[in-house]
Amino acid sequence: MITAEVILGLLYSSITLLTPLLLAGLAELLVERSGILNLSLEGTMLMGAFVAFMVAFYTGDLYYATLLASIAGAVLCLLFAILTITLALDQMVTGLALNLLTIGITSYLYRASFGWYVSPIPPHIQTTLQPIEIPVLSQILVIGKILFSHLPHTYAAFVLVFLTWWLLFKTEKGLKIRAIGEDPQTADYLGINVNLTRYALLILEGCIAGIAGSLLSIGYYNMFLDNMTQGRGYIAIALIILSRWNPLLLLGGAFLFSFIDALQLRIQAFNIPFLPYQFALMLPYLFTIVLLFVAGRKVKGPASLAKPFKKLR
Amino acid sequence: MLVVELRKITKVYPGGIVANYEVDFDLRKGEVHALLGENGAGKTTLMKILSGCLKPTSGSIYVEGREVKFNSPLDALKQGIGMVHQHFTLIPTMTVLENLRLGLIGQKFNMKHTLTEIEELSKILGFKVKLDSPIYALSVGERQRIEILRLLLSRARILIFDEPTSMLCGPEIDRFLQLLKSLSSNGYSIVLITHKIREAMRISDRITIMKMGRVITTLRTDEIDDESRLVELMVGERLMPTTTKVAPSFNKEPLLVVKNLVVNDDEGLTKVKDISFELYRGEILGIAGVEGNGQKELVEAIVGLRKPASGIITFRGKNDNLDGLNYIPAERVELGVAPTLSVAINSVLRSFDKEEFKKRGNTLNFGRINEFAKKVVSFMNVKTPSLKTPVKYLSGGNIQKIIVGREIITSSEILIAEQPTAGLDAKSAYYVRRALSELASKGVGILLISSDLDEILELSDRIAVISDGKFTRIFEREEADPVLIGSYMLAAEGAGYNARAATSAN
Amino acid sequence: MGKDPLQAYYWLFQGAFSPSAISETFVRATPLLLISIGLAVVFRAKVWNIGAEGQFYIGGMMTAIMGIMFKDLPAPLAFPVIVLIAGLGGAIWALIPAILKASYGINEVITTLMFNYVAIYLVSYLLHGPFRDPISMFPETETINPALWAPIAVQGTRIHVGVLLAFVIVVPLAYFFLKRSAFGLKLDILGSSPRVAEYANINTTHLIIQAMLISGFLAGLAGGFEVLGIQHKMRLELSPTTSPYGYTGIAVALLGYLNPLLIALTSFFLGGIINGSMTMHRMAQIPVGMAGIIQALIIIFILTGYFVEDKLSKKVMERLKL
Amino acid sequence: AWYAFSSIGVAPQPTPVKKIKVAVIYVTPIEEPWNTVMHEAMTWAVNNLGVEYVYSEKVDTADVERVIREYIAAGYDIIIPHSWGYHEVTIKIAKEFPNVAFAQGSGPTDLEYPPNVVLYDYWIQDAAYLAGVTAGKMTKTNVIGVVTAYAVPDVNRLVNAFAAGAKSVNPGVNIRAVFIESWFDPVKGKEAAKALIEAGADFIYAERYGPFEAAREALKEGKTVYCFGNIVDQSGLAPDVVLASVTWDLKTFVKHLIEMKRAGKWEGGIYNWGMKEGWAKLVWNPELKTKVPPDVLKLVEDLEKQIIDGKFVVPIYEDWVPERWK
Ligand SMILES: Nc1ncnc2c1ncn2[C@@H]1O[C@H](COP(=O)(O)OP(=O)(O)OP(=O)(O)O)[C@@H](O)[C@H]1O
Ligand SMILES: Nc1ncnc2c1ncn2[C@@H]1O[C@H](COP(=O)(O)OP(=O)(O)OP(=O)(O)O)[C@@H](O)[C@H]1O
Ligand SMILES: [Mg+2]
Ligand SMILES: [Mg+2]
Repeated sequence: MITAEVILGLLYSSITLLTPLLLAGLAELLVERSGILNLSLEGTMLMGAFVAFMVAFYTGDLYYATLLASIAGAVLCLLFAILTITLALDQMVTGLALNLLTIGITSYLYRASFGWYVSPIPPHIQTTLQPIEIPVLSQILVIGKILFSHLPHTYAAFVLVFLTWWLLFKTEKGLKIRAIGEDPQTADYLGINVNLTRYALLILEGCIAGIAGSLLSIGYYNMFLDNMTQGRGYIAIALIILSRWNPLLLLGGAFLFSFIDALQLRIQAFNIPFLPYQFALMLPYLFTIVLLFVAGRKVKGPASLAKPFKKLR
Repeated sequence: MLVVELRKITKVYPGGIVANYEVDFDLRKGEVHALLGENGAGKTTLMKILSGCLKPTSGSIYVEGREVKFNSPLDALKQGIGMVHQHFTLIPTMTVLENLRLGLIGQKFNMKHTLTEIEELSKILGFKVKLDSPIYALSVGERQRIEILRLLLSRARILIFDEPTSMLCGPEIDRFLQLLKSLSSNGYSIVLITHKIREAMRISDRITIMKMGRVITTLRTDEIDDESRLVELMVGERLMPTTTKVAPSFNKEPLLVVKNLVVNDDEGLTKVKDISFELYRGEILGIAGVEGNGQKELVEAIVGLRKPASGIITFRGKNDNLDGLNYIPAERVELGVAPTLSVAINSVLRSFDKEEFKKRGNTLNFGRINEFAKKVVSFMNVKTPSLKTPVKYLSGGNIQKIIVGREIITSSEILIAEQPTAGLDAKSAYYVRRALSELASKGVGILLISSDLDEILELSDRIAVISDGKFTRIFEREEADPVLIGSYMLAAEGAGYNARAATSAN
Repeated sequence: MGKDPLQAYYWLFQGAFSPSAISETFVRATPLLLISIGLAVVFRAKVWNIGAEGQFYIGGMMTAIMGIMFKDLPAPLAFPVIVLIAGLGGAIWALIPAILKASYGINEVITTLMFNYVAIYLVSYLLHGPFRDPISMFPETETINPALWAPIAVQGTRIHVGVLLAFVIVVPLAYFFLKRSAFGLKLDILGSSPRVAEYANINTTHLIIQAMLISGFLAGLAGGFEVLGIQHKMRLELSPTTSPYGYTGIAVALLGYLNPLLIALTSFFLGGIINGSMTMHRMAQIPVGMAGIIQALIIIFILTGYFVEDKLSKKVMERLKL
Repeated sequence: AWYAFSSIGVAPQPTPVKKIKVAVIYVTPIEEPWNTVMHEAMTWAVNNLGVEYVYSEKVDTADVERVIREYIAAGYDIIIPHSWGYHEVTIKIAKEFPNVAFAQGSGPTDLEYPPNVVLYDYWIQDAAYLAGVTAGKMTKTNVIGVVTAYAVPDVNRLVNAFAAGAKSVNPGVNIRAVFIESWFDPVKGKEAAKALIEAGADFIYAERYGPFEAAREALKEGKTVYCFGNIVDQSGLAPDVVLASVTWDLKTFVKHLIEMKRAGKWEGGIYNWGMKEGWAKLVWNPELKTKVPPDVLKLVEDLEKQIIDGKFVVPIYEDWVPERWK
């Protein structure tokens, strides 16, 4: 019953589920390293999903859709930046409020555009983003299919893991980002432009998270549904804490989480004798806590995380 | 030649505090210019303006005759002005090298070039840097040297030091002052903020005295023949030359007994290596030593903030009764006060849970708390707008006064006083010393940990010298001699650091 | 969509604060209020309990279970016991993250967030399994015996004793507790810095656990009253889907500056806005998304209001002192 | 009725007949198929029966009382609380306002409803049973699956009917159901379907969105997996994999309600309409119908006839007990 094909499917599925979490998580990780906690990540992904779908629906151009999703995400994060950096409003409340705002806006605009829609079938697009099979590599037995036959986003996410790590720990930019996250006042004294850096990182986050969201509506599926991110943004944030703000560990954490998620679907699908299915659904969440208990004690984040910084001048 | 001129600088903080009012100040090339004044006089503020950290409300800054406007510290650094803040601007979780590099932001960076430069500079400065060790593993003295190194690396020619010596001990101070001398003779111009008049006299070319946001006067050091005149200028009165220590009246009744104490730090390094001593009723036991030799861990173990690895601590024969133990910590903003809470609450920070501050139903008696806070404020002459002001808005010295006042006024049998006068102006420091010796005369046993050897010599009945986690010797008051103590302090200097470096390299 | 905006605002106000709507605004505000006051307790200590949603669900579930078990007990006896157990349910759900945080230093943001999911799946299991309504087979408990329902406090409305309890007893009590008691002060000191708290002879481990228990208790209580006063049974959608009480409560607590009086005001106002925005959707036939937009904008406006007020007062002070 | 005239353009003056005002209350957004069907029927009624129609979405059960009262105050004639869980409030308010007509969408059948309440439900298990028969007959792997949200009675009724249909023609077939506990997570639904496909399923009843895309991907890899759509004809979404849809059509029902109200003869009671009344159908995807072997098609058509004639009654189970289908 449990054949190689099944395990292959499990792993492939894990990587699929992992991609949006990883992309969004990496972007948020950078932002958090600079001391900003952006809960509106969830809303940014949702906005990305929405805009990508609308553009794809009306133009049929998936790349254009991805681009605009990215821009829309950036605009939303820019708004977050204005509110929390320039106006120094509370980051948590602003994040939660923006999430409410995006759920509202996406659902409103969806209805405003399709409200007259007569067919009972919800609006959907004809083609979704297609996996790229990396020639030669994807032919490698077993591993080939798991690793080398994904959407470009997946490869990008993996590359981004190392890029982020390199940026943070091997470049002057990264040094600055970390310094800001530890102590913005000191960073300011040292001549680092705290606010500009944070603005830039948030906009970058918006771009990436918008694309991560677009995966849901034009990559993995072909329609947009109300609040379709379903808390993935929050999960990404939890995974960042779990991975101690380290991109390499984030890759591991996101993989494990997705793996358990894919596994629980299979526990149900294979009729594997288990507790009631609700307990299977709990697995990824319980597992995260256990992992934290085993490996994440006394984890300290960037010292200035979520604290407003007002430059004294 | 004037390298820097400040003209009619006024600074009003948001909230309305006028920290500087029409201040004039200038700095000559190659001079050491000491800046003196009471706590809250506006020294730090003025220098933050000069270094670009703060913008003046009005007034102008001239560098080598040209008017400049600083929008950021980087702008000031481009003009060669850099500052070592009293609260270091090093990032504790990052390595020395990373911190050094942060100082070079905005400049062309070449790793190889920088490394050679670091090597050259550390030779000039006379110390070795361990580039890979994280800042938190360094002692205060080492951190300060890293700050200086970073400033020099970034090509600052005008160096501002805000109370650099308040946490350093005698030999370290000597070394630091020598360093200043050699820097100034190499063409660096230096501003030194300090509360230690003797230090200013020893090293500076000129002295400026500030009071209540204004400059009182600027004097040439070599024209001053009476130090007490400086004090008078600063605080408006003459202080008694020395404190009057009441003759020791203790009868060898041990209040605190420490036996074979071993304590580890956060990284698991053994910092206190088998220390035993007794503190008697009515005595002041001074502990002298270079910062970072285990004083911190020793004190933390005694006051219960850190679990000892082994050994026994007893208070009046009991093991865990901490009632009646008062403690003035060295880290004041980090440990001594809750910065966001009011002066009143901070005055009872360690005693609000006691009966005297409670009403029926376990509620706080704010009447009593305010009364007590008033006592602390007037006893220490704390400058605060009101009892409700959050302490974070007070100057560093005034925060210190609240802590010291609180711990002295609250009745106790034992007082652990770490750096009780660091950062206090001359007058306040004088009052604190007097209060300490009065307390001892009343029978309180005081453990005095200070980097200021003069203070220790002045107050202590016995002096223990700590080096590399051990008491190298306990002197009786009569046999104590600064030079001898200094040599015992340095007996194992470096050993501690080396051990630390060894493990952090692992 | 081309609707008269004035009309829309009219309905927004009508649905929120008109005399006929005001009782419903109180009803909506009550769970928000109980939850956010509990959150204020922990947030003051800078312990970030994101888990009120789960604690709310567990409180509701416990209530329904007890309501079924005690259905034949005399109400004056059973009602207070059930209410207490609702609170305890929430408290127990907060206990594990609390211990993990206090004793092992494990980040409470993740644990409490994860526990929300676990709670909701657990409730789902209980409602599909052992506590499913045996008659309807729908995943909800059977209706609780009306004798045990929270008595209506204002006839002709849905204002039940829980609403009164929250506004009239919990708010002043919490105010007193946070601002006047030694416990409240300890929370503030811990919030200022954990190390300072240790220095101030505070047992931080106990304090964190106690604060989390109180926070969980109030969230559980909110769940209990939602079941006993409004829903009369436990179901999967105990919390509104667009603005779940547990998460909205975070915003309310912070908007209320962690001060119970301000929180009461904020809960009431936000409760009105939630209701009014839905009325607006209904009466002006504006897509429901607009309700979320309005709620979000109001929250942002309140926040920005603080900012402006802050700036203004500083400007004024500067003027006066110069 | 005047609209009949107006459509041919000879209406003299619109008779000042008061338009019937209908308010529908939905628990989730109208995109959810359960709601879409009602919304579609009402939109049709607006255009063809001349009624006035308003609706509220995302109305939590705790709020429905306020919403109904607001509608009554605004003078609505027919109020349709279109969700399970609303029924208690409906009963309570209907008693208070005997002149307002209510149509309650699903609720326990053993309760006593006031005479002004019509109770209707999602009785389309007949069609689901036929889908099950088709799958049971055609499966090559002997594994068939369901992707669904929550185990609630009206959903269970369908899943169980699907399973019963399959078992009736193929006792050895394995039934696998995956619950995703979310009404709106197509990505998870798709992953669930992929898991089912890996477990060998070659027929999937897509109670939720998600499986179609999984089946399409399988198709690309040369694996044929057929899906059944739910509630509305979903073959347009994925013509290459949706074999048929288990549909629900409320137009006749809505028309009946309006006519009752117009005639002033509102009759409450339980309306358990089904295939016979034309509101449940198994709608084939014309593009794939040819793939169904004639004997299977014949079997399904015969069964359909028997159901309509009342000769065969599809069993109803409202709980989810996996062991039942072992
Ligand atoms: N950020 C600030 N906001 C408001 N007031 C401030 C701020 N910083 C300093 N002050 C106030 O300005 C005055 C001058 O402070 P400053 O720190 O310059 O004094 P100082 O001379 O350095 O004192 P000390 O010797 O204690 O360090 C004090 O009254 C202080 O309370
Ligand atoms: N963001 C702030 N808001 C208000 N007050 C502040 C702020 N930052 C610092 N202060 C206060 O302003 C004063 C000056 O700041 P700074 O940190 O330079 O003190 P300092 O003079 O170097 O300290 P010290 O003794 O310990 O002399 C400090 O005493 C501090 O309490
Ligand atoms: Mg100062
Ligand atoms: Mg100072």
